[in-house]
Amino acid sequence: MPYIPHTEDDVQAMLAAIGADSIEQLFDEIPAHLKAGSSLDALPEGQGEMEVTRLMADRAEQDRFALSFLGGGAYAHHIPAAVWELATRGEYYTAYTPYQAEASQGTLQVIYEYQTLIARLTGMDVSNASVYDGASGLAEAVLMSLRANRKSKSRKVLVPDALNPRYRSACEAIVSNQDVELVSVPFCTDAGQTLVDSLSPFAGDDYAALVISQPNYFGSLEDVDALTDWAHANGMLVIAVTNPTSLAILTPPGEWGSEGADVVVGEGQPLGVPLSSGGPYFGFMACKKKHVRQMPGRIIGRTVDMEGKQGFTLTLQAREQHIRRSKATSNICTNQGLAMTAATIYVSLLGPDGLASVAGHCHANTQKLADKLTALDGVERAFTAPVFHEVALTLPQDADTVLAKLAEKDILGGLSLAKDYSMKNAILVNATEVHTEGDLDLFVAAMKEVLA
Amino acid sequence: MPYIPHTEDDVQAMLAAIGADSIEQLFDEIPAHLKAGSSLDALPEGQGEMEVTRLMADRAEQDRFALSFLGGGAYAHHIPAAVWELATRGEYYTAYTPYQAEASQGTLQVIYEYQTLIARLTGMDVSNASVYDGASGLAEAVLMSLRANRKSKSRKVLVPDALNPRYRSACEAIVSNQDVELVSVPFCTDAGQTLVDSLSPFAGDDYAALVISQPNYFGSLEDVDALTDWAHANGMLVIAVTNPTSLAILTPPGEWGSEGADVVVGEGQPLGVPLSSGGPYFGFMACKKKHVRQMPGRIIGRTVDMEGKQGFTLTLQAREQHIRRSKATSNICTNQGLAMTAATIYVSLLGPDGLASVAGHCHANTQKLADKLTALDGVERAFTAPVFHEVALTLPQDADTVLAKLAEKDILGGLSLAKDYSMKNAILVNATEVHTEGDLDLFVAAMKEVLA
Amino acid sequence: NETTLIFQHSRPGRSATAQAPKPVSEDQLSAIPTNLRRKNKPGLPEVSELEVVRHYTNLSAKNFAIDKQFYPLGSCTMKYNPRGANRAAMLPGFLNRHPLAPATHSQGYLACLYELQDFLKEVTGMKGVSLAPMAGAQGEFAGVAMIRAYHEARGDDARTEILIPEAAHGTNPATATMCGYKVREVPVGKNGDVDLEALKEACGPQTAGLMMTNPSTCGVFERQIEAIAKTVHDAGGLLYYDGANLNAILGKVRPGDMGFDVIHMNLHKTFATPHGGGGPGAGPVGVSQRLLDYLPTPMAGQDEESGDYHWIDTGTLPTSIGHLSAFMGNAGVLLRAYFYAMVLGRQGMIRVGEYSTLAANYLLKRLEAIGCQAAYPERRASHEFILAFAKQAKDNHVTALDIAKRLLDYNQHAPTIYFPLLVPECFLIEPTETETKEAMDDFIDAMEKIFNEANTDPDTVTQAPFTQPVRRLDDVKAAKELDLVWSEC
Amino acid sequence: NETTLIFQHSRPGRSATAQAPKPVSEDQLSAIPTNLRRKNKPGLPEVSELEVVRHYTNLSAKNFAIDKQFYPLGSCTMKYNPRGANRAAMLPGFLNRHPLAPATHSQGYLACLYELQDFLKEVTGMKGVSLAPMAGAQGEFAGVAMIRAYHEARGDDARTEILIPEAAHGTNPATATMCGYKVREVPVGKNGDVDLEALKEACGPQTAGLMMTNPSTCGVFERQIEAIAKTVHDAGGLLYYDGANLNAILGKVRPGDMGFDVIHMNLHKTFATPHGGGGPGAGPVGVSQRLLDYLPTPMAGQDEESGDYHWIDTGTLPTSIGHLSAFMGNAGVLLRAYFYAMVLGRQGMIRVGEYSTLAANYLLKRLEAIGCQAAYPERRASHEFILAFAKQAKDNHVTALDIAKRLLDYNQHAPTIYFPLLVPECFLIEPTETETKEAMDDFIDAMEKIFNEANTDPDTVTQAPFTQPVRRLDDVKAAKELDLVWSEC
Repeated sequence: MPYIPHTEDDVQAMLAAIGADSIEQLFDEIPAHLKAGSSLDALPEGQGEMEVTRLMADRAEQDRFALSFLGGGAYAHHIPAAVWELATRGEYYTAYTPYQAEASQGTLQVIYEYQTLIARLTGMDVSNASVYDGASGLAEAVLMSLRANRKSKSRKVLVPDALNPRYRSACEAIVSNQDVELVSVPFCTDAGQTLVDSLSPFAGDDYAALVISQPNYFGSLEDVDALTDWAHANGMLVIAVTNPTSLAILTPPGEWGSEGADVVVGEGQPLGVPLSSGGPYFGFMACKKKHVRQMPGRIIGRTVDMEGKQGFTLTLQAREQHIRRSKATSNICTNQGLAMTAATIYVSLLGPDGLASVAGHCHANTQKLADKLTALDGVERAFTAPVFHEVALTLPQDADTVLAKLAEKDILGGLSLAKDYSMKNAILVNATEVHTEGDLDLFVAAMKEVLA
Repeated sequence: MPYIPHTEDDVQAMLAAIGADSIEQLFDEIPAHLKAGSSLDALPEGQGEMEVTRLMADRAEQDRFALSFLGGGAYAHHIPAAVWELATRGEYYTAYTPYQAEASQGTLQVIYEYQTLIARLTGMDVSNASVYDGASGLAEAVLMSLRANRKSKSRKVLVPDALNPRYRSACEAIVSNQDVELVSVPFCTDAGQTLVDSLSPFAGDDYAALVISQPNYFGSLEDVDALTDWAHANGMLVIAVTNPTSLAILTPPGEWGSEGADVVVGEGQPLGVPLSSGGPYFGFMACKKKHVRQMPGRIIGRTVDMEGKQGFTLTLQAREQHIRRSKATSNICTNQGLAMTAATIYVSLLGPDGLASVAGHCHANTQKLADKLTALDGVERAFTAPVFHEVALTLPQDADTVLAKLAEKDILGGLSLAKDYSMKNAILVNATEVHTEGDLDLFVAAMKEVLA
Repeated sequence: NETTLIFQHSRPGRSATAQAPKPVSEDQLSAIPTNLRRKNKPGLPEVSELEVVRHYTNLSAKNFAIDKQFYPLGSCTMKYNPRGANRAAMLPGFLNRHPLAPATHSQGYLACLYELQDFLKEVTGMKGVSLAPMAGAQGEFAGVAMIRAYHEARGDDARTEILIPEAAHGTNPATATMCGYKVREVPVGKNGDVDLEALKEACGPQTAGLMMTNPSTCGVFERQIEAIAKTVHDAGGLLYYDGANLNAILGKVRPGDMGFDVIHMNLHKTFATPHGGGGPGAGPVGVSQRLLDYLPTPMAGQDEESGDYHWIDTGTLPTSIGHLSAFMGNAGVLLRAYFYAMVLGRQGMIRVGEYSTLAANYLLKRLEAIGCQAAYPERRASHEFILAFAKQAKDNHVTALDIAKRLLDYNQHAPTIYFPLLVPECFLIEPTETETKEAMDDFIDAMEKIFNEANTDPDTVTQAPFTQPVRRLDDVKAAKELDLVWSEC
Repeated sequence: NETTLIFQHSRPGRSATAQAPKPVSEDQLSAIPTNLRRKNKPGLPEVSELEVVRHYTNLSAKNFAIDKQFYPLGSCTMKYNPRGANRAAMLPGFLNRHPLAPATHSQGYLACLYELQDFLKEVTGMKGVSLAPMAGAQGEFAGVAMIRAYHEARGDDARTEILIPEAAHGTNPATATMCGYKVREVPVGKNGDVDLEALKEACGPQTAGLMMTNPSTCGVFERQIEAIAKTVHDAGGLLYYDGANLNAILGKVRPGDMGFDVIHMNLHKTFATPHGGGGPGAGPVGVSQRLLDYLPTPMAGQDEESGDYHWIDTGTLPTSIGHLSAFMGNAGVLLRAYFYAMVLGRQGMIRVGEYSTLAANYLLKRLEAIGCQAAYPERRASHEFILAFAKQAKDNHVTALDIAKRLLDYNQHAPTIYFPLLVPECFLIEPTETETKEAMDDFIDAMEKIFNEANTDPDTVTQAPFTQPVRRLDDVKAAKELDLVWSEC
């Protein structure tokens, strides 16, 4: 019996101790006619690890590709081998929520270290232990801003159109149930940026918060100082959505404008988490100290034991669902422990200079790729704003068609902007430190062929 | 500096403590003119983990194949994921020889468990902690037999021609330096077995031991009872060379004939160790209790600590090189710790029934493959003897040519017997539990095409 | 030194050099406006690779884990996490697959998802399944959001209340709130079953639905489930099944057959994916016919003719409650669950319910025999059961918390304590089907020893643990003097 | 219970079912004659998958390891083992490659080997390298066997003796014996250098060669190496270099340039491959021009025109000493070493010698400052050094063994003790280049505390360790009442 240890002797001994004749008898409280559907006829026969591994290996093989320049919120980075060799140690991998703090100091200390590094990377005072992903993190931040902005009675939040559309839709799906309205802020179609000018129509109205994405979905860098100061001047909180890699070289949200952002969220995947089809990733979430009691999610604190020795424990649980139930800050009851553990190890291995090198290479490679591609006839940058590590390009042909032709050459050449922005000929292209000069040239050569 | 932690401050502080001005000064005892060659100009620039990993991944990719039926001493088996996830835990992977027993009980207990399971699998009294591989293990067994056979003064050992030729040549390379002679015993070219009849010419002469390979290189099963009894009757020790998987269903050497084999060696690779281009594998080595002081290699014993608690420690070290120096049983000073750890975990996961199932499927699949292949025109079994999981076949064409053509189809279709046995048209084919019916059929179809 | 933080190993200029690309020149960054550039480098650890490996290896030793200990945490289903599932999910083809890769380069992955959806439908008796939710709580959210979408689509907008039995997990009421509902709690009777009369009174035109789990968090099967379903349905509400306890009934009775309209499953419980120190999980949702249109996207679909797989997204299912994540949820968890389901197969799934129930009933009877008080002694245990230590608390001033802490000294992870809230001084114990009888017997021995200590030497229990990296921690100080990030000074 | 053996978890009929194929029928085995079939199934563990994972996870915790502790085991070069090397060597293409795969399906692997051969030639200053030996001791064997083959090929068969300095590793004399030579030991002077006069006397027409390491096991560089080489060569012998201490001189001075004819390297030391609890290692050999024809096979060769790689075997090199293993040695170790060499590159290799020497000299000076007695106080340390505790042994009856055991209580792995044999009560200490100054400072603190304990409370030292899974073990009982395999009764 796969994964079940009991021998026939064990079963008989256990039944004897229970005083039951059969296992089936243990289910005698279930009305018999309800059991009819449970023969599970549609399930296959069980197979061994060998057979299932081979099946899955064959399928994994199907999905391999030669080169990818897909970004859009998930990025390919070098992940040191140590990261997952450590994170999948059974002690991390098979532990649960550290309810028994004394027997969970490993996990608890890792989270405390994680909170510290997120706070330092974002320039904020405090961090939680992570949420599901960047997009759901934004939803939590929006809900949090309604609670935290005491001056506002609004259930409306300003959200730029230049935000990742998948963040927008996930956020909408989550917060709309509480009658929260996400109000669109257009972007400058020339610069590919959200301009303070576009915000002026909203001045004087009551919004709980302004969302600022740095970089935005087009990879463009926003004038975050001006946007932040505008929001604060208009009584709104600022919710920053950021890429963690970029924070090694970009101004951290805590230093935006004169007061800094109030809440920062983002997708943690670039910090040592594999692309892995979209998850498990983790959303990071940090805020100013004064808002900490409005922050959802697990939070770890440092304290002392009865002998005065340093230790770590779950804290501020009064915010959480298992204590506050319907009054909790959120229904979230886990974090993305394993991914967050990996990120903590990743950042420790990279350090401030290493992460800055990664960010720098991402930027430089993307610039170089954009230069090489725009050297092709009819390929142009879609916008004028400076970018971090992703760039929108317009092609002389239909974007979806071009991408499909590239895919036939086993090159995943970027994301189409046709559906989300009605930019039929535009694609979003990303390069990171994993791309060599040769990779870029192969892509450019393939693009040239496809466009020819 | 890759893997070196020192900052400039550290270096200055250390030099100050030493009282040296520079690192170079620490090498002032080395004659200056000897240092000339050490700029290592021919070495490449160092690269990051990312670059080297990609290079090696590209190269590993080059060596992949669709299907393989190669055996000849190394066999593809399913290896449970738990085996290497556990064996590469830093505690096993980065520990050294358990010189400090109190701080090495993990490794020591694993070895004790390993010794136990090897003894039980082979039917012998004792086992060492493993040697390098099966072939070098045979060389050690041959040298051991000279010491252990008190009745014999011979430096000659009988070795069947049907033994794996690579074992023969490695053994020769090692023992010939001590003027030990390996005397050939021919095999029956009809049966593919070593017959007692072929041994009669050697009766009455002084040989220290007879080597018996079960199965032999052709996969054939020898009449081990008769061979063992013959050797003992003629004053020789019996050195068994066995496949450990086969021992789950075949008579263990300890029960061969009326007295059993004296020394057992073999390649441990089939027990959870990947093919990995030939190593690291491990050689297992077991013997009767009376010979234990002649056995080379590390041996672990169970004892008690000063409080009477069970513990494990290196024992019988008086046999070993670090104590006995030129009088040691061998110069060996390590075992194949990691591979042996993996094997212990593997055997624990499979258990007696699981290992018997593996052995059974290997045999059944090989039989089935032989049946399918010999259904092709001109393909025949080369020998009449029953086989375990490898079979010699004669082809209607030159074996090397056929194998090369199969390789072009990305199928590694077996090993040629042309060079080692002058059987120009013969190949040695192995199937194990990893081969599906579909795999066998693909092979047969490819063979059919090639022979057409 | 034992608890040195990674930050305390930091030395300016030290680095794990092999891991970073060579620094870029300022010139290569010239396109980024200066005012957007970071002024000071972030205070991240500057440490060597060996220091990182050693630090996190040593830290890991300070955790209990299934791979090390019996971990009978009630309602958490801490069963063995197959290592083969980890290897399969970490195959390069899966690991490097971008979530937005085109369908041409996703057939392998989609095939696994599509089959997993089918397996989960069969196991739960539901008509449709979406794998999108990233955790149990998000599955709950999706479930209640679908109930809301259903009522809204029918213009039935007077339904503002969700009913929840008082023994429920805290996530249930919190989820109802997140979906904009008011919560009304329904009492539970002395035998662990819902107070049906109270439920009938609570139901009405304002009832959007009822959230419950069965077996309940009381560790018993709700015998009146059909009457409950009828009551709620008659009032126009829908029934939500919290899959927390699905392990107990796998292959015995299906939520769909009990009358539930929507269910979430915890793959990190029932399907043996690792808990990872608190996550990630995955919380797929299954629905009956009437909620099919509202399932969260994306889902895996298959073209009947070509056999090709594709994504079903809001484009093709515009009534969907939408996306709950940027991409499609916790893929790596889903692949592990797929592996597990494939290894177990039909017979294996049925055995899960059988043997987890056998284990729980055995452990309960043996613990009763050494003097433990069952909360529902006349009931069968499901896959878990409740013990109440009110007597010890009164007689020896030894609380459930004390016993839990002392268990750690016996190398046993403590069960869930003080939950459900309605049983004072309680343990919720769940051994799962993957633990041996010997492991349970060791736990029983430890409990027996602790009972003796409680009588003869209560301080040993009330001051426990003694053998862990720390003694009991000052939680009050932690909450009052918030220290959530480390600072050098 | 803590030390339960896996066999003691066994229960008849229990199994890790997912790992085995379904049983075959008797019919499928009918081709195997009954008398060759096993009568009783072997007494292997019958346990569940979780039991195996838990057992070996918990057992692992009972080891010290580089990943957990400072491990300054002299002459063993316990440096950091890069995790990236492990991942690279475990790539499926390498892991599944059969050792006898045709060259068409081996180009990737052969390319790595060919380049590694070249790297090792450059690093050692030798003319040819074979990667075949599976361990240092087998490399030694290959080296001496080549010396023998060389003399034999010249008909110079009166050479029956190998000279070995008395401080040498035990493998040196054992190897000479395995190659059929007699061993003559050469004394070492007070300053750690070989007694040159004694060497001159020992050399003669019977001298096949000299085996030595430089820096020597005394932890100092042999300054007369040129005179030694000349002496041996003049007598017609060859010089063998034991690569045990190569780490100390990487990028500073090369064995080939010192006059050695043959060398073995320990990749598990110098090239950072893991020691794995005692193996596997790899012991490539390098040779000067005159031994090129005798290198063990197989080796990787490259066709100059096509750039294709191939195997060089006894077919093309018939004078080779032959094969030392069934296939071609410890490939997985070689791949890890290749990874390490590629990451380090030229500069990195040079740094190894520099920083391992810096660390050793720092540690020596600091330990001297707290009262430790250096064996060769007037000498530079190489990458390792010897301390002598004869004074403590005399004054406090605290031996080197006692200090070593007490170090374990301070979470420091003990250095090598009682080696080399010529210094009584000694430690041989090797910190390596990958340990931080702080790690060394912690070791120094521990030593200082132990010295204080030796004065004030010697029992704490002589009875140590107190914090390990076991106290000191009864080695005499272990050797006298041999218990090498477990039996149920």
